[in-house]
Amino acid sequence: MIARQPLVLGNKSLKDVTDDICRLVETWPGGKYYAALLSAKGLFLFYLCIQGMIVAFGMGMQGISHPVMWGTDIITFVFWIGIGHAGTLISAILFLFRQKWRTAIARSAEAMTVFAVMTAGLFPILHTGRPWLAYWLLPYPNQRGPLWVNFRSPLVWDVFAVSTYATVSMVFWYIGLVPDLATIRDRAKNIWRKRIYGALSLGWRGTARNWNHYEMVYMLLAGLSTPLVLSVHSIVSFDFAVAQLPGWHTTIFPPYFVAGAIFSGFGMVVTLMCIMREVIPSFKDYVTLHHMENMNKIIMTTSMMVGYAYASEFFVAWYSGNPIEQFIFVNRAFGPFGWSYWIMVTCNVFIPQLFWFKKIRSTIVPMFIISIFVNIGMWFERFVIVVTSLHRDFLPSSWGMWHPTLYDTGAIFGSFGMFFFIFLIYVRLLPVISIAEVKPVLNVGKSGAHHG
Amino acid sequence: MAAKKIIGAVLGLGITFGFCVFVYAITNNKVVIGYNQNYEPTQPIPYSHALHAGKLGLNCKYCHTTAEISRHASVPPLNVCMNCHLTVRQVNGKDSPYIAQLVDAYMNDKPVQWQKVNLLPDHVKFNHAPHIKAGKQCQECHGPVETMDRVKQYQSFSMGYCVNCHRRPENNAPTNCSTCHY
Amino acid sequence: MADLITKIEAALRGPGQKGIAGIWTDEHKLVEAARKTRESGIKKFEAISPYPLHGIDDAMNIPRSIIPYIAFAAGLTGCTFGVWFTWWTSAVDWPLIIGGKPLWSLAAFVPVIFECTILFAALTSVGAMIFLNRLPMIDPHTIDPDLTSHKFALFVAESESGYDAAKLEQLFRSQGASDVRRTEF
Amino acid sequence: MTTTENSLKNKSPKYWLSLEQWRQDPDFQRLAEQEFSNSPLREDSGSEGGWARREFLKLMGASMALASFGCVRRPAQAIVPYVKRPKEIVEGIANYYASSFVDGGETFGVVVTTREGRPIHVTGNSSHPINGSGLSARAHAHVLSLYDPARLTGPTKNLQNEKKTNHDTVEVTYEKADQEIADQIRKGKVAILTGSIVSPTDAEIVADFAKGTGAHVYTWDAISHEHYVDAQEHCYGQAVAPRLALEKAKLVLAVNCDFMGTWLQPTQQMRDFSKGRKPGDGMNRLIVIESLLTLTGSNADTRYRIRPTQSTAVLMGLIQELLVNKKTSSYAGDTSVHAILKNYENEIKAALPEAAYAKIAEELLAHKGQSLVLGGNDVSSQIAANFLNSILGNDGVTVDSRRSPNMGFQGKNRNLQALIDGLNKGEIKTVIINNVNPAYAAADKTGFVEALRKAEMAIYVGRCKNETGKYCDFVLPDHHPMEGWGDVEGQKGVFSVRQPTIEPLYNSRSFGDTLIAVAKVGNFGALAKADSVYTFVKNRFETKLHTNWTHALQEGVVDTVTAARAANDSARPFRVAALQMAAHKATPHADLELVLYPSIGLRDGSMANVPWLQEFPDPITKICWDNTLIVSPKLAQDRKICEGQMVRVKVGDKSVTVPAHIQPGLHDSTIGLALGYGRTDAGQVANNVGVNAVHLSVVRDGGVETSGLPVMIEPTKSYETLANTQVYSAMSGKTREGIDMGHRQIVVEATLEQYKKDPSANIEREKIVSAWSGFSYTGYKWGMSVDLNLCTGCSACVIACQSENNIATVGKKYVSQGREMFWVRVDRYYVGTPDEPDAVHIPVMCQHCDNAPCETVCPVAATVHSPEGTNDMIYNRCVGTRYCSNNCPYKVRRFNWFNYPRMTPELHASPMHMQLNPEVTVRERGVMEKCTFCTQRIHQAKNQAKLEDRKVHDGEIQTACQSSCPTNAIVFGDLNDPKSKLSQMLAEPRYYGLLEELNTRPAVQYASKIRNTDVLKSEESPHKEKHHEKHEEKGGHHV
Repeated sequence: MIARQPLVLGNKSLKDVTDDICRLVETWPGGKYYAALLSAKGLFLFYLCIQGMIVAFGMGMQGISHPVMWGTDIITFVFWIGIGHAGTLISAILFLFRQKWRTAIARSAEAMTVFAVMTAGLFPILHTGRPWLAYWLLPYPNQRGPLWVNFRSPLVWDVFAVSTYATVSMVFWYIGLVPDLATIRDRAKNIWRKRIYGALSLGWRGTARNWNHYEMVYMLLAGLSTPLVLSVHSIVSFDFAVAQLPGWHTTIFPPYFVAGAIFSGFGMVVTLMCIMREVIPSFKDYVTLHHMENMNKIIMTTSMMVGYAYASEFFVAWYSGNPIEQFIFVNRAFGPFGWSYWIMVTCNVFIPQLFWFKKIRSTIVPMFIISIFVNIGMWFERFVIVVTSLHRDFLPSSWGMWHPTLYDTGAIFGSFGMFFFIFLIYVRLLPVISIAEVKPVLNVGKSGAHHG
Repeated sequence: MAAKKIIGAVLGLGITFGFCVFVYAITNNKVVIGYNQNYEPTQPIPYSHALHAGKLGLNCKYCHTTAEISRHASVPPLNVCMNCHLTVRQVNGKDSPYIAQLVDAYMNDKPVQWQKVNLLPDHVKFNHAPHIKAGKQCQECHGPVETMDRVKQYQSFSMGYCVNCHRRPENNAPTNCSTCHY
Repeated sequence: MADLITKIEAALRGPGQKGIAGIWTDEHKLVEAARKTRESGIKKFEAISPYPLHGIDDAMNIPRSIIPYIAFAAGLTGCTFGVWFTWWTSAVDWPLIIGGKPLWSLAAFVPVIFECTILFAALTSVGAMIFLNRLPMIDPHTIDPDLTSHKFALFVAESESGYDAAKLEQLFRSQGASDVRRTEF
Repeated sequence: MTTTENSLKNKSPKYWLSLEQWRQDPDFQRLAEQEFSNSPLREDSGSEGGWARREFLKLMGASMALASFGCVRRPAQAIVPYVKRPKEIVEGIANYYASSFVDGGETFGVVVTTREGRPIHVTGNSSHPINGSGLSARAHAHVLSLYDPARLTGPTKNLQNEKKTNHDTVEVTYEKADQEIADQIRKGKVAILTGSIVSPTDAEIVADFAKGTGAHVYTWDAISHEHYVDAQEHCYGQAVAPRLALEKAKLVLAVNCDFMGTWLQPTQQMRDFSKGRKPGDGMNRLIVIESLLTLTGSNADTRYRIRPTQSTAVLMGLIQELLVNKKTSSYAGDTSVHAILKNYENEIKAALPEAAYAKIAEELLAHKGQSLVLGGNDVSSQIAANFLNSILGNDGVTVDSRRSPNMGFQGKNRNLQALIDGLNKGEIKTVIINNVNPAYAAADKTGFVEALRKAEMAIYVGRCKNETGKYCDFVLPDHHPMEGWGDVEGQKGVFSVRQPTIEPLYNSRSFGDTLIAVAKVGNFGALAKADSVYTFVKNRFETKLHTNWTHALQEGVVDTVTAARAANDSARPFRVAALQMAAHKATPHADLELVLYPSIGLRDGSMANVPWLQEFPDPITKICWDNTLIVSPKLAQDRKICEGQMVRVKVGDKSVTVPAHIQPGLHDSTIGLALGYGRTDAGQVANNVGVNAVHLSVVRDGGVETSGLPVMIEPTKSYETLANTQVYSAMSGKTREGIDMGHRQIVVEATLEQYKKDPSANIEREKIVSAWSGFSYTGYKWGMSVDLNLCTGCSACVIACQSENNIATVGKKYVSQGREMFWVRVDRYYVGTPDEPDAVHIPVMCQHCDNAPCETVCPVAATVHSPEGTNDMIYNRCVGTRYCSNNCPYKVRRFNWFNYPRMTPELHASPMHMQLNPEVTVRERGVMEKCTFCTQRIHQAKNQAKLEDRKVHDGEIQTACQSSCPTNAIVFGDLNDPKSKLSQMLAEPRYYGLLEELNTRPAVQYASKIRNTDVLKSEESPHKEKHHEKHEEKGGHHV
């Protein structure tokens, strides 16, 4: 049997763990943090202006036009939804598989999920022509007869899937937070701090009976989240797969999207964890290189799955004998947007293969760079799917191009501002590592220690 | 503890029940939010339907001539008013200032700007003619106009109002969207 | 203002039970102590820990949680609701011809039904957990603030049959409790 | 204000929606008042002409449906009923008036649809012998020119300084103007400059006026057909513009003659040509030999490319083949003819291969008396064409010069030159200009302006103060044709009424009435005793034509030549001496030859300020909002010209700089440039759109030459984005990146032979297995058929649809971003090589698929199917996810990316909104829109049927595109009615669904295009590389 790596380094006691993790919430941050927060906030405000202009004047501010009716907003929506998958996946699937190494990263991954879904969720609303009426996508009782929604539309499925996913992820994340919030409450000196965290912790006391129900519900949520997380990206992929457009109308899309989502999600987690390890040195004991390496292995695996999907799409297009289908795929790789295809393939398939080298997958700088490439590649994957399929479809008379504007770039980068702004606030307000989950695995992998 | 539970249960059931009633009322047009039901603007000339249609018993279509053939029932042109008011100038034996106002407008070619009471948005294409052809009484939608001194919007004219009537099997009316929206 | 909040808090705070508590710093000793306490004839008592303890359910004879059954029922309800709702709205309440597809296109409704199932199950099981754990509690009585950090405790209420403060204190101390105190919980 | 009103006003309303209303906020009140007064004709705008405005307000009546653009809520709206309702008006029901429209000599019988007194739409008058129910894009657009914001609102006087430049414009009264004009006219030396007058009444009035004042009448047309008429005079001694009796022609040979696009009466000619287009025995055949790719050329069965200056040579070659080689005619022995042919020998050889002459000549011989040869826009080729027609016995049969020739097209450039000379020499002191614009459209426009400044007084009568009007002393507003009385005799013996359909919007007066008024003031001859144009017109119909006036008004036309038109006439003797005029002139060919051609949308530029026409995609180039230098792919390659590159075009010492467009099918030594653009004083829409190239044309012997001009081109370094509505034009082959597009069944073509063997030739049908049976339609099931064999691509349907359905124009910037809003587009594809392609046209509107992909994906059910088989779009439910458009394989859905009236206010300026059809919702920003099969017309017919307790008759519903189509290529009807015309047509095996392999089951079916030729271009050179793609993509869709 291979010797197990310790999950927490530095021979910590229970109190050390509590102190280490709570310190971030209980002390004032330094200048670096404020600088990061302000720049994220600046980007966020810029984002609000961009989206405000689009709402004020119309979707035509962005580069989309006939026939490319979806562009940046939908691409970035799928991108963020994909990012949002790793959190629940790490939490739920790894939990079900009893992967103890998940404890260190689960909380931040879940938070990332929630914030990514929030960031993502704005896009489908804002991309509509009349966003102030986007609530019409909900089947609520109304005075129009009542008039319901079209349950055959993948966009309605999206509404259900994304809102369910957002709700369940948020609940999952929050339920995980409850005992830790109680810890912070009990450590609080300030009465208001005590009250606020007390209210958030629901008055948690940690009796054995509470833990009994708590563990059960946590496992149930994990069990429910697992099909949910798979369904969400499947349904997002249905947005494309259910359409009859060549390049979209493919049965491989659900697994391909899920693999891509896991891939991009882990990419983002690695990015965030690399930053967190640097910014908060004490976390190096909790988020160990061993953890990072594990994630990199998953990135490499899913990268190959995604690569397989790319290849199989081409094969199926060729095998189908459908000339328009064949054209779309050749056009993808060699048409006017061919560059985006090759960016995608390079970033998603070739670059992650560097993780075959142990040196690379266990060194922070290269893995950080690769994770950024993964993020870029996955954005372009959605770009390739959305834009290259739309711009040349059945009737050549309606073919056209897509030319981004300031409002496209603004929406992409601005959404990062929103995400990082929320994430940075979270880092200082809530425990970024699950205190209650780390403690039981404190001694895992330590020589001579009993398994707890 | 028991009392608390009972209160909680009653409260919970009450809220659920209330919600269901609300949903029912909204979707079946029992309760209307918005839509200006009962809107009753003042008119430049206080023409009384209660007097003309009620007391004098004029048929609606005597004035609203186009209702049977056109989309609009149309407010009558002043020459229709003048059919009678060329001679009728008095109310209760006294010269009426309002009739004088009407005659003045007619003589000077100055159209009267009536306040619109029943308003459908631009994207709704209602057509009076087929409804009258189907035997609908004006009062079904416009209410007892013959009793109104000042006309008000009697029904909500929400989409639900239209649809719930079209739906009734005895009306044999279409409910596809392009019936009204195009 | 602050006074008012304190007063409201006090009013909403549930009545604490008087009893005796023992505090440990080692989880294994606590589990052992819990077993001993139960064997000593105390049927109902509380074990407080900062994280779920391995073996405590067995030691305290806590039955398996019933939440899975609730979740299953809720999931079934959600599924039924989804089926009914999509059917009723699309095929009954206002049938519209869409894309030449059948009015009740079950295959197309599966995603919605599935999401309804998950949502109902997830929210109901969380609700059940909150309900069964008597949460939320407002400013509950705590024995020691470190119990959510690195200490463990057992608490036996006075109302419990067979309660004997002296005997319990002695039991706790013999099991390695670092502290025993009479308190409210 | 009466006391009652006051007291009412001071009370707060009982029900209110906003606090402003409740407080009786003055701002709010003002807004509420403006809600009503969005008419440009507010009563408070001055005393003068007030009566007209008030009249108009009354006419406006209860047309409040129009007033609420967007979502203004209560208490904004008022109802303003008529004071005295005219008998014929029922609010909500349209009135139809038969009238007519003249467009530079081309005449149309039209039916004007008015709602509450506003003309909103024009359709063809189906009982009119000239155009029938068909119209051109321009005829449709002329309804919007009524509401042109640039129109003159009253008579004005330009105060000019010593240098004769205008320093101020003042308003005058008609009385004052008439007095001053009459005083000036008394001094004598008067000239009237006018376009061809096709109105007998106007002709009479002008003649009377000329007699009374001693004025000279100078007739000049911006788009000249003088060579055609001159050649007739030379050859037959008759200065007529014969009618082309295409319905009798089995073989048409057009040499540089765009008779379907802009030559003479294109709408009538397309209509007549299409009558012989039925596939099968006796199907006619069109051979086109041309330099540019014109609309006619794109419809050719066989097409050859020549230089513009080779037109005569080609015709001479045919004469030689017929006379010398085949010795067919009595002229065969004429030595003078031989001498002329001898001189042409080299030219003939250079123009076309010998076999082509032999083949064409053989065909012409086979169709003696049943063919028609058409020459180009120069005298010599016209003479040669006339000679050929005489040889072949076509004169009197297909060339109708006596029975019912065209009455227009009499304008000559030498008349204008004479006027200029007269002014320069001081022989003319006073000029009255009727509606023509030589300062913009004359070849010698600067010379004209210089001469005009020498006049003592110039009076301009027209609708807008344009380039010419600004140099005149008096500018008198003319009625729009829809506002005044008139009559039209477009072709001899065909008298149409032009009746007003609206009270004049402004203080205007028709040209005839102006002359009468001036004559009265000055007591000039018989005209001083005349009453008005109306009495002239009525008199003509009642006493001269002996018709019932009411009947004439109802029918709109009195046709006195019905029988004569169908009959054949004897041939006129041909004066062989005329051939000398076509003798070969030994001028060497220039390296490059320029053709200045009138564009189909703008023609002479007179309606350039109508945004519909500016945004009208040229049927061939598909470019709008610009005139481009069209160059062939090979020339572009040789000279390294890219799409959109600015090119300096020099003819002699004159030059213009225009963006280039690479156009397949051009002769490689030919470049083309459209006229009608580059207006400077037309209004906000047209000013500085494109370049005015008219001064590049050459004046020779008083005549204007616009084709075959020797030209130099210099590509510059700058580029311009072209507003191209169709960037890709190939149905198969390879893209510019070399990617194989695969076979796509879009337009199916077959030769006549193939068709005869198998009527469904070349149509591939897929066997489709469906998972479900679909909805069964029991009542009506609306459908449409489009016969691609009849569709000429003229695109009249595009503007008809725009007019009927309130489709917004978006402007050049947004068209170049691909945001144009047309509900029906006419796709033009090229088949064959880029050098010698065939073109095909296919109108694509919403296909109303039974299994509509758009419906499935709409989350809010904003697009659903009706039980009558139409795909409905519910604008007010749409949230604008645009998913439907993504999933539409035909890409016929158009999205409102912006609030266009806000983003391009100049295209939506008041009073253009008065044209809006109240039956069709004006779409908000952020919603999708598309063709509805004119659902408002379906509703109207169904309601009418319901009121009359019957079913809708077949043919009762006509969609806007259908009713505009000159060739009746579009048929709409009930698919569930086996007796309907549509059902019977669809039984023909020639019909197929566009992309039917997707199982969308479209309700629109297309009939394959049958070419009367031996072999199709697509079969000749399958999958040849398309060079033109390379250049095309650059231009379009740049941001």
